[in-house]
Amino acid sequence: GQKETPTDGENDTSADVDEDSVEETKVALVVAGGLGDRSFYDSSHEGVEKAEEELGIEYKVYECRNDPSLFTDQLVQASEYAPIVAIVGHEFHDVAQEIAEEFPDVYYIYVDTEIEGIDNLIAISYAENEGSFLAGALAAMLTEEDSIGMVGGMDIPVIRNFEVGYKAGAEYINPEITVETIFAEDFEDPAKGKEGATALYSRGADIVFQVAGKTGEGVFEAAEEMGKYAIGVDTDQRYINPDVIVASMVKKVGLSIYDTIENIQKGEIEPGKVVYYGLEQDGVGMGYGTDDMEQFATDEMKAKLEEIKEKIVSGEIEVPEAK
Amino acid sequence: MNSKLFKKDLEYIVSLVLSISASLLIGALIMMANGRSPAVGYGALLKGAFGSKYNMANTFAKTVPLVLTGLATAISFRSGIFNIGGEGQLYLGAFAAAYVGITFTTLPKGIGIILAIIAGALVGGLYAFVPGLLKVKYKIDEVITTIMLNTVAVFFTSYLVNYPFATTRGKLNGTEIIADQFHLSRLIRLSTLNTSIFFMGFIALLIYYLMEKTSTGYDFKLVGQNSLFARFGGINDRRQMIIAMVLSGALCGLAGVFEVLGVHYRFLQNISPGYAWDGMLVALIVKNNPIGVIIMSIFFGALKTGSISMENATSIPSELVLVIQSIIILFIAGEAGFKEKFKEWNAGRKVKQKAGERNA
Amino acid sequence: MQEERLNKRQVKGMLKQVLNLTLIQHTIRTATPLILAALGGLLTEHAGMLNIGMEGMILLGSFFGVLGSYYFGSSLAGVVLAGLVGLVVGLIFAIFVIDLKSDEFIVGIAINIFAGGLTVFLLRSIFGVKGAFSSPDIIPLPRLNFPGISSIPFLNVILNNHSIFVYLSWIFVALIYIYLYKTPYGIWLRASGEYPEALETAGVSPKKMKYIGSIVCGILCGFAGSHLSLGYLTLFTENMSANRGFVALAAIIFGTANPIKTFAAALMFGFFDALGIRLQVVGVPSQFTQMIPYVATIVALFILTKRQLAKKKRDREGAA
Amino acid sequence: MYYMTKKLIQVKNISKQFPGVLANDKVSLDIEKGEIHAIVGENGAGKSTLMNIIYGLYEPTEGEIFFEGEPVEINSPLDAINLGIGMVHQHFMLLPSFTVAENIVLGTEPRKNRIFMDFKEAVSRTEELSKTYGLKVDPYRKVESLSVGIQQRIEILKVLYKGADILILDEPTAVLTPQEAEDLFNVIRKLVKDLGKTIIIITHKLQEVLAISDRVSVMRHGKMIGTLETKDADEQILAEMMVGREVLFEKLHKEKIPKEKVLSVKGIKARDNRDLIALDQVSFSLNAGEILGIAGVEGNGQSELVEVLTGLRKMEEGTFTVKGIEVFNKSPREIRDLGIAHVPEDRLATGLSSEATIWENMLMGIQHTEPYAIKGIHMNKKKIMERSDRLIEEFDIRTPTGDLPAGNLSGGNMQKMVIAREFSFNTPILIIAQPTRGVDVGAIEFIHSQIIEKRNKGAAILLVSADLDEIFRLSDRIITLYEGKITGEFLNGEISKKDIGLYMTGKHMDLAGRGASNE
Ligand SMILES: Nc1ncnc2c1ncn2[C@@H]1O[C@H](COP(=O)(O)OP(=O)(O)OP(=O)(O)O)[C@@H](O)[C@H]1O
Ligand SMILES: Nc1ncnc2c1ncn2[C@@H]1O[C@H](COP(=O)(O)OP(=O)(O)OP(=O)(O)O)[C@@H](O)[C@H]1O
Ligand SMILES: [Mg+2]
Ligand SMILES: [Mg+2]
Repeated sequence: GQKETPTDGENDTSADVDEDSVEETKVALVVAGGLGDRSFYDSSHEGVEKAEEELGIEYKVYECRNDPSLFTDQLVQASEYAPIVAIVGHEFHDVAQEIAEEFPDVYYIYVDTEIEGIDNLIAISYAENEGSFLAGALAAMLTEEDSIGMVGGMDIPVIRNFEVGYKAGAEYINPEITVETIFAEDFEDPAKGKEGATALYSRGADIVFQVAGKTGEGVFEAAEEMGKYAIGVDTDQRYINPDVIVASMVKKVGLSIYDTIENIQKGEIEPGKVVYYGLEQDGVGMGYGTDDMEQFATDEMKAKLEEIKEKIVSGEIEVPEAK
Repeated sequence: MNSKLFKKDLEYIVSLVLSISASLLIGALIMMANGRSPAVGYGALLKGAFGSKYNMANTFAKTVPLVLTGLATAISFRSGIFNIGGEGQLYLGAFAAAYVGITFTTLPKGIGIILAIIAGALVGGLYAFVPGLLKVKYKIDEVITTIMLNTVAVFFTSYLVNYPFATTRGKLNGTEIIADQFHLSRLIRLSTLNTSIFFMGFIALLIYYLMEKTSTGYDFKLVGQNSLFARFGGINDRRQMIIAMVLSGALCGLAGVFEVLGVHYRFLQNISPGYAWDGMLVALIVKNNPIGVIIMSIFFGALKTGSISMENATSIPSELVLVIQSIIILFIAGEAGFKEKFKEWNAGRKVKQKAGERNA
Repeated sequence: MQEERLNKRQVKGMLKQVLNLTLIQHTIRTATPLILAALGGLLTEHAGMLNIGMEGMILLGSFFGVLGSYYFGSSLAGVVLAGLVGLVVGLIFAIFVIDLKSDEFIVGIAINIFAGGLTVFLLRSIFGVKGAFSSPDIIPLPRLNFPGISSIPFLNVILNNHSIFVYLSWIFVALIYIYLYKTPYGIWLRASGEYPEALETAGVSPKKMKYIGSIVCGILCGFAGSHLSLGYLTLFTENMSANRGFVALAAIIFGTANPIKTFAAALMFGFFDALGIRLQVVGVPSQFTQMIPYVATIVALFILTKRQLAKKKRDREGAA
Repeated sequence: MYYMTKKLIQVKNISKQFPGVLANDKVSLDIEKGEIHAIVGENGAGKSTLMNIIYGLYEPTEGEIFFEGEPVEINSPLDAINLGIGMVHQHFMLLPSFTVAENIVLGTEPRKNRIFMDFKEAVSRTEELSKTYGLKVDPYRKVESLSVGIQQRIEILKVLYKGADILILDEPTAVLTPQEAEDLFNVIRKLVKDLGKTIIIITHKLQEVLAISDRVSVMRHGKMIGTLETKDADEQILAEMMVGREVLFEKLHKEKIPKEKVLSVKGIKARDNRDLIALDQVSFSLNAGEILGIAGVEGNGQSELVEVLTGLRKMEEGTFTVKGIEVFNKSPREIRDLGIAHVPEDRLATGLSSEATIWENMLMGIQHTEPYAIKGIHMNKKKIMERSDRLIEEFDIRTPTGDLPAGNLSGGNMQKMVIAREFSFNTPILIIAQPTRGVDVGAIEFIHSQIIEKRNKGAAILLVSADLDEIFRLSDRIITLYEGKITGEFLNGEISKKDIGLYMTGKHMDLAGRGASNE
């Protein structure tokens, strides 16, 4: 039933959900790109997978494969399938608002946005800059050359937000440090990522932070080949190559989606608000892999990062933000 | 006299239908090999493409950029100049429309939209003019220049929307939203189908008329078939080629304009998933026939919306749909060849039969 | 005055940062897949067929290279498998274009779509992953070191320690040049594109030549792909060919299908790519640096053509 | 086989069906060893098709071929070559961007170390052959830069290089000057007499048939009409067999027309495609009601002259005036508007689009004018078709409908289509190049009579032809062109065919010199 009178109370909504969960609550995951990036989208997928296991939901993934003509279609199909739709990708900015109004009974969990004021849309925003601040600080502590780098997928706002945080973090540890960034202008060309990283390494950097999707896979290869180090992004990527990936800046997309689904089920959400996942909320942070991996970050470094984190949370350190 | 031609058209349609059926059959085999039911798969595909008013609207929404870029290809290829740069022209045209939509916010609706359309067509046309001129004046291959210019346009607009024209609201790599009066209205709830389809229909008619019914269309065609003959006959073949190129660029620019005015309401960094390439494919398959472009665009639009529904409904992975789609394309491309081979084989058989009769 | 000098020094410093030996290394590495594919493509070009399916052929090569290397534990197996798959696709291209007289553009596009779909599908159904596949079990192609030149600093940096296909691609340039211009078979191949009837009446089947050209193109594109996934990188990701097939096509047209000129065009492309990445570091926006190879190609074409026209004019005036 | 036979090749009941056309209909033909066998027939009679079947290029729909009494399957030219059959095709089979030597050895190249092309050997073999048969060529030159006469030589050398015993020559003389044709016949005679080769020759020139062949076979509408000993034949008999009715070789009636100068050419200088001077200080004038023939060996500037006068080529110096209006590098459109129509020498390259339909081809040049374009925009299909159908009828163009692609027409009918279009414009000036190249006798008669009719109606006609007979038959006045310069001007009747040849080859200087020394 579409275009019913909009529900105005929380009770109504939760009643709706309860009705559905007589059998099983369904969740649709809509991603702008495709799964398999071993970072952002895969992380969101982990969230719904976990929800399937632990909350007993049933889910379906709708991939748009970076085709903007599919954004609306997939979102509509997802909304017709499930009462909870998780949307992943800043590309949905306009479409999500439009469709959310059309399906007032569906809860939308929109990751990576700051849209406010839509009753059935929960916006989740990550402080990439805060997480990257830690990554930069760690890189600055690890580097032996006082020179570090970053390979970005594209010169776009989301990626620049990583960049400013990274740089600020590094400079917090060592104001004299050199931080250079190269944008591949492509999220799907690992060869380009490799060349970018190689260029950075041969200019003296010994740690490169990748924020470039599949292009970033090439960064790890360059690190391995040149005997240098890399920092992963979004998920804990150490497993890809624990010898060169010293740590990852983790954006807990999956976790936040899982939490939100759980909260919706419990009826504990404040619709129309932006939920910030910064260091304070543990929405971003550092990943050091599993215990069987060699740890590059020493305990002191980790402690130092913990200290920085506290300072950021308390507001003592102010992390810059990209426009 | 005319029945002969009609027979030829009919033959073409029959063999086209046969080719498509054959490829769908192969697709069915692939699905079965993967343990899926082709009946369910194709059922979902058909339902997804035409199952309801909403689905049909989606299918038709997809045809707008295809028809425009398809006609753009048809016009340039028919004139013997190969515009492969549609994608770049589309990007620039789209940006131009967005620029108009965010700058001239006080214009009244009609004028504003027309201005945006003109701006997009103009920019797209100008961007095609460059390779056209290089081709005609310096004989620099237009295929290579247009391919290069595609990438240049994509990067250039990417710069524009990330720096000088970046939106200040939301983490989005796009321009600001165009003013309200520039929005083309949507026609069916939830679908992006909008009034641009009427513009498209009008433009398609115009182009069809130009290509098939006017002396200028004749000039284009004959320049493409034999430019020396055209020059001999008094056509300014070089000018004609440049005009074809600019017209083609303008159409691609328009495809971009309508994405902005009708679908996204702003310019987005990756606004086209390769519309111009799909349009080119459509035009090539129907041998640059303008009516064919429209029909084939609907077919491709249906394939796209249908395959998404099929993927969602049956969990037949969309990659498989791509594989099937490529086989369909191959079979349509081989249509004439298959027909010929069949005729040869048939003729051979008849002669052998005859020889057999004689011997007996 | 003072200021100007300072600026000059600054510019010099920037140039020094940008122009160094790693630039040349980068150029060579980036150009290699282009060279391999372009060498194949120029054969079909000579045989009268424009192959825009190279993009898909490279992608298939990348995938099957990884597949072969992973399953047989040998990079050679990967290369062979990639070559075989290239051969099959080249054969399909040939059957449709030559025998069924299909439009080569359409067949090329179909191959590209097919490759995009199939690799992702197989990635999921064989390796159970999406997006990317990397594993220590993928055996990369060997790298070569020539001890003889390792003591010469300049040559050592530029020529040593490349993946084997880098050197092979240079050898292929020479071989294909000799094949095309020094053997009867090369003449036949070129004749099959220029005027097939002439070749046919001379008793050689132009169809056969076109098939050979198309198949060898498929194999070389397969090699280009396997180099990308086993030599340049050691992994497969979706769409990792990233338009290299189209750039290779541009190199062919730029180099007028002459192997040496095409080789030079591919190197030029690699050079501008390398330059672009380095210019970012000195502050040029990335969108512009990434544009450089493409703009440079057009500008270079323009200058070359103008020079040719001017030369023609000079010759004429000299003659008159 | 029990009996010895002289019969080298026997073709039995060969049929060839093309889509819509039965090109050969149960054709039988015997070729004897050591003979020169001519084959004649109208355009589209199926001569080339038959030869292409013998050479393995086309697969017959039915029928058999015997070689020295044995049935053979000739599936490809290679099979034919292996049987010792060589063929010179009606259209050149030469690779323009390759050298003469490369073209001659194509397919069976001499080799070094088994895989490498031996260029030196190719060159020396070419030179050797060239000497043996007196067919002069430069082995290093690229074919694209050579005249058609030379290209024809290369074609013959190609066949001889392959060591063919049977030579099929499909219209070898169509593009040759009389002198070149005579040279070719000498070579042919030598091949037969001294080397025992067998020749099959197709030609539309009946005098040539009578001059060179031992036997002649006539085809009509895909059928073999009959074979006769040449000594029993004459032009009249052959022509009748060809067209199936009496052909009148009428004397063309030329009316006297008052002279008025309509075209005057002053000091034109232009370059050819290779940027060499092709026309140098060419001046002449053309009057209404006259035919001015330009005689010259091909490649001496005729093509360039026509192109300059029709706006297809730029001139460097000079000018020409059309009815008092001066023209310097105007576009073809502007020149057409001044009243010049043009029948180009190469109909396929310049005169038509083979993809386009016949009516579309007929429309070229008037597509923007009323009543064919309403307001210059909308094509008036009805009027266009009416006109096209009328022209098809008037000019006897053999086609079921004007709606078919022009490429489906036979060469002669294509030519009639081009002439029909250009003549229909009723311009005061006509520039006509090679109007009957590769066209059969019936069509030649028709085209000639049309040209004369135009003249009699007062048109000024510039006629360029490599066929001297044609020049002499039609022209009122003749000028000779040699190396881009005008070497002589004569009224028809003032000079013999033989003497004019000296002007065409630049040897008139010798003549003048000799004359001087005689005195
Ligand atoms: N590199 C090649 N490129 C194209 N075709 C080739 C090539 N190598 C061999 N062929 C094909 O193989 C066939 C046999 O080749 P070729 O004629 O050289 O064999 P051969 O009998 O060894 O010749 P020769 O006696 O001159 O050494 C040829 O018809 C040719 O079409
Ligand atoms: N490849 C082909 N496809 C279709 N029709 C053809 C083909 N070749 C020839 N024809 C048709 O077959 C008939 C015989 O053609 P052919 O070339 O044998 O005639 P011809 O006697 O050589 O004429 P000409 O004197 O003009 O050379 C013509 O009607 C021609 O249009
Ligand atoms: Mg013919
Ligand atoms: Mg013939």
